[in-house]
Amino acid sequence: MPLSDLIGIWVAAFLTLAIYSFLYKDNPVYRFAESIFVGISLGYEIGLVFYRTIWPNLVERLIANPGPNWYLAIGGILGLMLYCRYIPKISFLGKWALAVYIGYFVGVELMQRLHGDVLPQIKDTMLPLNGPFWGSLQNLLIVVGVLSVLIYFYFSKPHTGILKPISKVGVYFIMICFGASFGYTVMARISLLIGRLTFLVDGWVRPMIALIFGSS
Amino acid sequence: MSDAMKIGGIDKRWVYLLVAIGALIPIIKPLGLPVLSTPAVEALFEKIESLEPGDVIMLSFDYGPSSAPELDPMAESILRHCFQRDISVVVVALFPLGGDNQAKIALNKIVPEFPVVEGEDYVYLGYKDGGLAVLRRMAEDISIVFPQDNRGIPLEDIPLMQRVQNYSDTELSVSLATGIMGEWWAILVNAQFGQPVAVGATAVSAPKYYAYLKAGQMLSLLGGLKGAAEYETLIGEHYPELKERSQIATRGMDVQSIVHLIIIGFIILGNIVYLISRSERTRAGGRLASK
Amino acid sequence: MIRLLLAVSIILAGSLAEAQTDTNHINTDSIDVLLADSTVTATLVLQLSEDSTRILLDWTTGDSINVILERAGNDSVFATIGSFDPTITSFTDSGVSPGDWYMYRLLNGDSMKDLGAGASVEVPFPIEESRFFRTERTNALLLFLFYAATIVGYISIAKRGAQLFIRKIAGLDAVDEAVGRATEMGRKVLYIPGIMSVDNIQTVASMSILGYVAGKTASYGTNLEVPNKDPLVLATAREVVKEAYLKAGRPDYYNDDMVNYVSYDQFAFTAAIQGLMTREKPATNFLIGSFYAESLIMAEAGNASGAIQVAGTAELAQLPFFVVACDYTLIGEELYAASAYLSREPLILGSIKGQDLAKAVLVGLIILGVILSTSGQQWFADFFIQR
Amino acid sequence: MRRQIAVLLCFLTGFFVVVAFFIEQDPIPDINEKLDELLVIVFAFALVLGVVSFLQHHSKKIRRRDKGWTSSVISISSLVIMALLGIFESSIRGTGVIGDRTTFDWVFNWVFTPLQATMFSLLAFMIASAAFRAFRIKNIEAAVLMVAAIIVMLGRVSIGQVIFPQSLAISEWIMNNPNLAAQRGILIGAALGAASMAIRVILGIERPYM
Repeated sequence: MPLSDLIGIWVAAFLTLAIYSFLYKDNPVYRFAESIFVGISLGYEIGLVFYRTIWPNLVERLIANPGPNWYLAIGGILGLMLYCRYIPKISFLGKWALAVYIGYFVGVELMQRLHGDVLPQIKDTMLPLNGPFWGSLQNLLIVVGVLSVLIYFYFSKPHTGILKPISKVGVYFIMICFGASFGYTVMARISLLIGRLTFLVDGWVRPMIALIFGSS
Repeated sequence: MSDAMKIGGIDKRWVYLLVAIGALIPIIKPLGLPVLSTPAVEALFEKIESLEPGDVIMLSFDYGPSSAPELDPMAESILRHCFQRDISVVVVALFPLGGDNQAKIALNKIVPEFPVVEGEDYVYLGYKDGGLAVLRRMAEDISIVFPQDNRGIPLEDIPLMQRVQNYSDTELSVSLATGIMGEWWAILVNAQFGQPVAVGATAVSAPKYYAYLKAGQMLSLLGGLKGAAEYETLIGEHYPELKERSQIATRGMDVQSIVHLIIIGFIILGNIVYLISRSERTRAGGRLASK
Repeated sequence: MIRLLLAVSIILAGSLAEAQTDTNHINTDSIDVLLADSTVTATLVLQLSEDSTRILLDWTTGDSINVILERAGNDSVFATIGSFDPTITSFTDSGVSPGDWYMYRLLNGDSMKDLGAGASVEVPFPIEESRFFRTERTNALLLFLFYAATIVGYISIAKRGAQLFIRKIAGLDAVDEAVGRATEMGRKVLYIPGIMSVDNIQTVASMSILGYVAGKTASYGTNLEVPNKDPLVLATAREVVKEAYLKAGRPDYYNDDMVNYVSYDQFAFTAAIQGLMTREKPATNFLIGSFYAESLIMAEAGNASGAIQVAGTAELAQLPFFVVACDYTLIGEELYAASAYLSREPLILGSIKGQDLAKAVLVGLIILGVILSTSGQQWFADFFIQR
Repeated sequence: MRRQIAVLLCFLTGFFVVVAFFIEQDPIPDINEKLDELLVIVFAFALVLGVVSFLQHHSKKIRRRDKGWTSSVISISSLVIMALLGIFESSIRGTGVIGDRTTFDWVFNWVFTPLQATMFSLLAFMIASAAFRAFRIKNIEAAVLMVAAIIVMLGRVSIGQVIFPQSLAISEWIMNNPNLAAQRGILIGAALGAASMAIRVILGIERPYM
């Protein structure tokens, strides 16, 4: 193993333990790891954005072929407008750039939600109830669940009268859903822990012991 | 530390400590907690048990490094099982982002454990891009897709491949798959060419494969780490000499079982404490629950 | 040299076709098989994409090692459009122009030298002009028009000064209380607007709530801190907070550092927030917007530091964790209704009313759909298929 | 006037996207694609705002010798070092496959990745303490939440099926029926809420950009 990797393993092990030390209490070692993490991740992003977006998507394309790519300059100009907030006289230009950006993606979301979420989910809920008994019962359960949850979120009327029992049913469905999702996720989270602990045990401690006491 | 660290009079760092210990012990030394095998996994084991020495199966690596923790143990167990029983294996890789690498990792690990000869007891044909088209092609002639093996030897010069021209010369196909690729084996290789297909899938995608299993388009389904652990257990039961080596998924499953039990134990403990001192104000449970 | 060029071109054409096959694969449901021709050595199947602007070709060629595809346009002269590896059996031709007639021919053989004409097919009518309206999206258009109309309708009713009722939402009633608590304790209010950018509508909703919270902290003179993971949210949140302080008549209390930037990495951001919550012990934490795995780490740190926590997200997978670890949680739709509830602005309230009416209609449609499906009338449910 | 222009810009872009969703006639799809491309660039420019804010935030702490100012020194130094490595060691340029043995890769492999993975793995502990604290039988709703969670947890691990053999079947039934129904209800409601929010923003009734 190259020396750089050996040092790397020790550094990684130290940082792993530094983060875990927070579980006992906040301490200078955790703070050290946190500060490095924050700085390095942002530094990494700077290189990434420059080499993966600004350079290939803007500079390179404008230099190589400015004719058909002129519109990319608008992106650059909108981007520069964001910086106008540092100059009080023209700071409003930053808001214009944000308005364009938000306007575009709000429009995208509008259609995505209606077309991509509402339509298929409604379609999938229109289930037949005349099949085999057990299957139909499950379909009925799904229909009742969807409708009661939808009605639970109804804002225009207080939850009284007929709405009260219906939204109560909706609450039960939501509680089952949250409990089940919670329980279902536990395994994936423990897998992450296994990954780290395996690194500490098999990647760090065991080779270290083997090194000190001779391999066996 | 402040009282906020305490939950119902118990410092929550005890919870952290128990979780850490519960996870560490099986990693250092596997406990071998009971793993109940399910019919879906037994089906593959029984199928391989039923083969005669010299029979051939095909094993396809259709996953990359991100699924490796769950699917590597399956690959290793299946290879061990086959080599132990003198069943020949034709290995291919169809996943573009790392299938080739996973196949090499598994073979490099398992082959030295057995007195097997490349080209006679197993062959690695390498990676081929093309997905469905490749699967369709191999039904006619594997050598069209893979004219030579990973070493560059033409298939006609490989003793094992002289016995195998297409699916019909193999007894079974196993796909260890990430995402959609296992479905291809079911809907194409099984449904159209009648080849028995078994799929090893990650836990996340396993539920959607149940439909194929139920419909009989798959002989067997190994789901996630648990499926891998079941297979390891079956091997350990039938071949005690392999038990020591096949424990990776079992070890992970030990951790899962223990930590799940610790969490459930704490929930029960928390409720006992809560019932004893109801006056205590707990803010948790959220709005819906506290209404 | 020629062999090398040939090999390269085959690989190129192959990878091109590969990329094309991928996109078709998604759309196969919406494509009708039109024509097929089969000879002893090959079968060529021609399909037309649903909008009739692309031609999809699929073939089988027995044992042929080499496959070449040719196309002839109005002039009936064939020209090669690709040569393919035997593993590739389909190709999408997007290079057809509207109004023209086309014919395709497949050549196959065991070597490049002895290629013979395999199957050939002709498109029986000229390629269509690309259309003006995407007819397959009619259902989405109807839904959009219906929805926009009810919302705009109710907004104009609200404009005329109608009194609009909105039921109690506990999580939103808690906002004032939560800010008040921080004021009493003399500690700061922490507002985390999620980890996604303003291209996510949950973040946009979070900005609205932030405007309200900032208005409160401005008038109470409470400290507010808004750490960010996304730089565009940083820019937006600054405008929102500054505006709120201006409106509250306290521009002197505002400074840019209240809304600051931490890191673009999800977990570096989480590490910093966890540290901040533990060290500075804000009295109140708002976790509102789009959250992923970090949701529980942050909420647990906030809980341990004794803060009162109001969370809100529409991320289904994270909702259980917020519900479990926070005092109040805005679930999905409540997040978007928050701005109406908090500001009591009649126009926004009007849109919520419109939304509710539309929802009631959809509930009715679902029930109708269930009844019709049960009586064997599948067409109604099929109308809602997303295309 | 300046404000009206912002509202108008938001309306025009938002309305355009909705139109582009339905219309296939040139040049609308083309403009839509170009907008999408150029807004990625706007996003990239915004990172500078973030970096400036980061530097201001931490240098202020250092100047005032705030509590924990040394952390700010570490943060700024690691930012500068990593940014310089990233810009001058061109390994992240182009392919994005980090394979060469540069200092940048070393930091990425042995510092950045372990920190990320370890922070992520804290969730195993958090999920345990949250469950311990929150799952109390305070009322029927809370009991339902708890029972669903425990059954699904048992169904996921092999020991669970030893303890309670039906747990796998029941947990799968829960996931595919009541859980699915509630998720669908929440999803439809949230989608309608989001669409309503979007309409308000496009119409300028809510202006999150100012």
